[in-house]
Amino acid sequence: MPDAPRPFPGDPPVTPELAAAGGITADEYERIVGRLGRTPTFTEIGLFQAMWSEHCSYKSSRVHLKAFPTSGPHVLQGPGENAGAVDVGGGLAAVFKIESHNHPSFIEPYQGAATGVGGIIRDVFTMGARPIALMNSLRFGPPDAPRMKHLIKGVVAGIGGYGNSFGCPTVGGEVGFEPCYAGNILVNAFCLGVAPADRLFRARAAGVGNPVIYVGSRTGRDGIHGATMASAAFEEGGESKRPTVQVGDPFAEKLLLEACLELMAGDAVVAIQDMGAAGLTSSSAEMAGRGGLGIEIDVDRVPRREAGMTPYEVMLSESQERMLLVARAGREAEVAAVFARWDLEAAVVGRVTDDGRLRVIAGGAVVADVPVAALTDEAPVYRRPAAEPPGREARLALDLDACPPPAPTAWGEALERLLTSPGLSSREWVYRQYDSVILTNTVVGPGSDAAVVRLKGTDRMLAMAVDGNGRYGGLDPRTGGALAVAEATRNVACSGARPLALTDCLNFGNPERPETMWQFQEAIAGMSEAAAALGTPVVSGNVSFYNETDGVGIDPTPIVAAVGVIEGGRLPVPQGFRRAGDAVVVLGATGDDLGGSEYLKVIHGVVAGRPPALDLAAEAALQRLLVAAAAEGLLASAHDCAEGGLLVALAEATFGNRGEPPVGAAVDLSALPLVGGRPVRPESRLVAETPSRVVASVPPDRVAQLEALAARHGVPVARVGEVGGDRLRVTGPGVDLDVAVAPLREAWRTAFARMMAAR
Amino acid sequence: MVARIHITLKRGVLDPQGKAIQQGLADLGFEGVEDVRVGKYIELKIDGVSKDTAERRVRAMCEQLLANPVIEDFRFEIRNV
Amino acid sequence: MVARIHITLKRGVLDPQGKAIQQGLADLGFEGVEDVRVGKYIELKIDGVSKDTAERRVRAMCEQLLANPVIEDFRFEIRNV
Amino acid sequence: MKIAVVTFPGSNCDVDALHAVGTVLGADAIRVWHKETALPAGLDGVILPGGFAHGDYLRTGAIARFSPIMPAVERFAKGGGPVLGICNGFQILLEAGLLPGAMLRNRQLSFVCTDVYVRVERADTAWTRAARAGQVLRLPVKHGEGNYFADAALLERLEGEGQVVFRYVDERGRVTDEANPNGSIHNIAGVCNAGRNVVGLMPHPENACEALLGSEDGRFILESVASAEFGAARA
Ligand SMILES: Nc1ncnc2c1ncn2[C@@H]1O[C@H](COP(=O)(O)OP(=O)(O)O)[C@@H](O)[C@H]1O
Ligand SMILES: [Mg+2]
Repeated sequence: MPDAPRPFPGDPPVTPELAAAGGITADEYERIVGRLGRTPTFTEIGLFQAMWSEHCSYKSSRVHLKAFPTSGPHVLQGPGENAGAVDVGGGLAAVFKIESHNHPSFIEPYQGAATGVGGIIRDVFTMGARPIALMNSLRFGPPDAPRMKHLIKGVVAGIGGYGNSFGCPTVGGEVGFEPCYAGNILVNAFCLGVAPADRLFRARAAGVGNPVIYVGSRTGRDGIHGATMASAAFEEGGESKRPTVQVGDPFAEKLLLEACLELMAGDAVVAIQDMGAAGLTSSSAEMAGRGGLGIEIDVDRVPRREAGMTPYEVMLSESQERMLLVARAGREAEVAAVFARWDLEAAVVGRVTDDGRLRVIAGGAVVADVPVAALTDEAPVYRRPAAEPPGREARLALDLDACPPPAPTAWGEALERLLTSPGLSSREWVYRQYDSVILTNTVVGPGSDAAVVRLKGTDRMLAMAVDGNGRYGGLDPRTGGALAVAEATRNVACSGARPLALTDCLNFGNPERPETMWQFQEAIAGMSEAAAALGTPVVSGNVSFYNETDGVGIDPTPIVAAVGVIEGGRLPVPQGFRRAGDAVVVLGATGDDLGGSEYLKVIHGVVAGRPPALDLAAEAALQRLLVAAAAEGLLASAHDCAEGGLLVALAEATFGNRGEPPVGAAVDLSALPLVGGRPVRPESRLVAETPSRVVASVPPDRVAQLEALAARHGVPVARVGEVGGDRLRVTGPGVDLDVAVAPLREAWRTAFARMMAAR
Repeated sequence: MVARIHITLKRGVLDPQGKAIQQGLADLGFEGVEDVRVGKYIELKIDGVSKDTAERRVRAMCEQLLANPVIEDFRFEIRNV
Repeated sequence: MVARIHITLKRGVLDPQGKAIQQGLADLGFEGVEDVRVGKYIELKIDGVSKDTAERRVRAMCEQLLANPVIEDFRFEIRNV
Repeated sequence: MKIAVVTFPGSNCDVDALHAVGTVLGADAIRVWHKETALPAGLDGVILPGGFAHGDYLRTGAIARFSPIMPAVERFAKGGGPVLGICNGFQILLEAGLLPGAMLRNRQLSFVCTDVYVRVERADTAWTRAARAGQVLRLPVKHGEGNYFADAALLERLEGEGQVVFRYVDERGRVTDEANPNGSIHNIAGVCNAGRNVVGLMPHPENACEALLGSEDGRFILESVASAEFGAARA
């Protein structure tokens, strides 16, 4: 038993109350005292507060996350490292992850969102991958509130501000608005990088005596306790939690990236981890933990921005743009030289030890000395009580007869209302603020089902999409989770890419409420089933609990990003129609899936009903068909039917592709394939949100081939019309719509900007 | 009246801009420059009210719009011109 | 010593930020605010030199780096602290 | 043809310029670190690429103009060598006084990334030789400070001397306010020096050299110097 560490001069004595103020429960405190055999020092309790926080320990979610399928022949790295990785062929790995920065963004939208992007970028280049694409998923409350507009502007500017300056294109994302996010916005950021498949770096300390080196920006008092903030709900008077917001410096991150990748091209680095939540504490403890070793850190050697910081503050600071690495002994000078070239600091702050302890030294004395395992593997794991929320059945009930559909000729007006609603309007106002073309890889940027970036030097491209639907999740989290997986992968498949793997961000309310845990388990179950059925394992992810303000939680919002590959030098299939004369084809069957639909919300002001049922076998068949049809060059365009249903998908398909003019179409929906051949309400043909459907256009001489291929895959297919002209005409049961495309497109394109400008 | 408002980053908040300027000045050969901090300076005219009212209004403007209390401090003065 | 430097857009140069703030203030119900102009405020420490030398140096910093004479004016003051 | 691309700390379109000029156009593209004090010998052109040199802190280009490489770039320019500043590179050339005018924040105060149309006003500069005067090019812009400013006297001189090289226009080549993505005075998207060898523009030709990426119009600019056909015309 080593000597007990001495408190750092001036630090307060630790009591159960003090521990509780940092989120450690009475039970947990007892465990800590028991494990250490003594009262922890102030620095030590700080380590536990950070590492046992929900954010770092996943204590409420860990047991449930095990349900995800995480393996597959192409998986190089599943969950557990800084990011997941899959083999995409051509000798390359795609390394990717999504992460939330919800709480900081609500407090300071610009910096909160910016540092969210900075954090996820570091997670990816920590693995030795060069970031090549960013996406984001955003949820806001109703945008008519000035405060909400301020948040929207700040978040979008912050995401752009960081990614643009750092120099990684933001190629896609999604934005949603629901009342449940008014007090808890969601900001989820995704980053994808590429690395040689055989040169992934991991955060596993090795080699007793190896130096532990701190690189990057200096440490200040920023964000002390960000990890615990992300693990607590907001309350009235949450102001006191405010000074924890960090400021990002994308310029420093760019230098850090170049220096790290330059260093990682050699063999001086043994392990590396970014300093994210709980900074130096989590990076050192996790690296030591994964390697089954110990780490000793002398905080006096940590480069500081401010005078008088205590070891507690240094260990818990969440200053941005910093990394911790373990280098081979004797290579310290090489490391320092690389970082000096990029005007960055590198300081040896400690070494790897064989005793399995995290030891912190300050002023020459040991101020913390705890078993690494106590911080990591032995962190509490809770199987919290779960219970179905009361009153859910009432929300599922839906009286469609109270929602009469528009008259046949009024559908044009209904379509315009849908297309200009906050949920469906073009996101151009958002993505105009993001550099989507830097790095000269963006083949399909924002504005399509999936973004596509080429991989230079190979015959491959990567497609990616991020999706989620809080309304579905709120009504039925299991189906909502499955639908998120299905939509993200379907979007990828629409581009002709074979979906490979997923990353996910689970945004939920307070896990100490049984309803939240029920929703959480249900959503994971649904996602897992879908991921397994679609052959897309989950390789990384993030959980954000405590999205709750004044006792009101958000609807469960699982956000899923899917990544797929296009091989053989093929071009992606675009979303919009391209050539007059092409046949318009609908793949997949339509059902009476109006529950939770955008149509009910926008046209009738109703948010109710059961979300669409998902037939996983049908979905899998559709996605296989899309990939096969693209490979055979049968598809001129493909666009999935999502919010707003077939009608909105058709309209969007007429809006064209980047650099191409819009082109109209005439379709008749009388012969639409129906689920199980069962008759549907007339409006369902137009606006039901039955999943597993795609609007495609096909050269007329290839339609027969597509039909044959669809038959082989067991996917219903119907030729419903033809591309051409400058109008969209839709006829069929209960509909006689005829609108000019150009003005409709303009209304859709500018609706978001008008919404933001409205006072 | 004219209000002259200074908005500065709170002590302890990272100021990447200040850091870059300090480095730039050093590269230009300006020695011994330290602690460069960058803030905003806003001037505005406000008329038809008493100085007291102007003071109250400008404070409210700073609190509500001009400064971000999470990371910034403000100070201002009001002058007759 | 501390130098307090104000960098403002020249008259005649459009100030979109000022305009946006003016609009923002109007939206918040602050009436009668006019002529909002936004500039930069830089504080820096400079030590080990006489006040005269400091003055000369800070002027040079402004001319060479801190302000762009095509669009900006600067003024500064030096204080002992 | 031999083209140098200068990398400043925070440059992030340097790799794109190297890719376009080297891989796509087949020139000998050389990356030059800003701390160098000399350019490689036998250059046909120098590109100052886009990005956020020094984080764009203080003012875009303000700090980068003092980089050790800049005196060499200036000598090359004074000797008639073709120098192209793209976006942040344009801003650096303005700050360095190698091009006239200054850059303000976009009038909408937000970053803008979109495809724009620019009209080639003059085909008699080093970097527009491969284009026709009046030709309309589709190129992406992506910047937060691209609002070109010149006072009345300078503006008159620029227009009078034919130093406005690119102007934002609509698809059909008409100068309109809607076509102006940032509020630039006279819809100016790019200018040149009196010697017509130094050109700066906000749009990114290096992002528009491959049909796969949506436009090849950037070639009309880069090939002017990077291809043997046009680049050699200088000699
Ligand atoms: N926050 C955002 N950032 C970047 N692009 C976005 C964002 N939100 C939406 N987009 C883009 O706008 C388009 C439409 O988004 P969305 O309606 O969610 O598509 P889908 O229904 O196919 O998932 C997509 O191309 C998407 O990439
Ligand atoms: Mg889609």
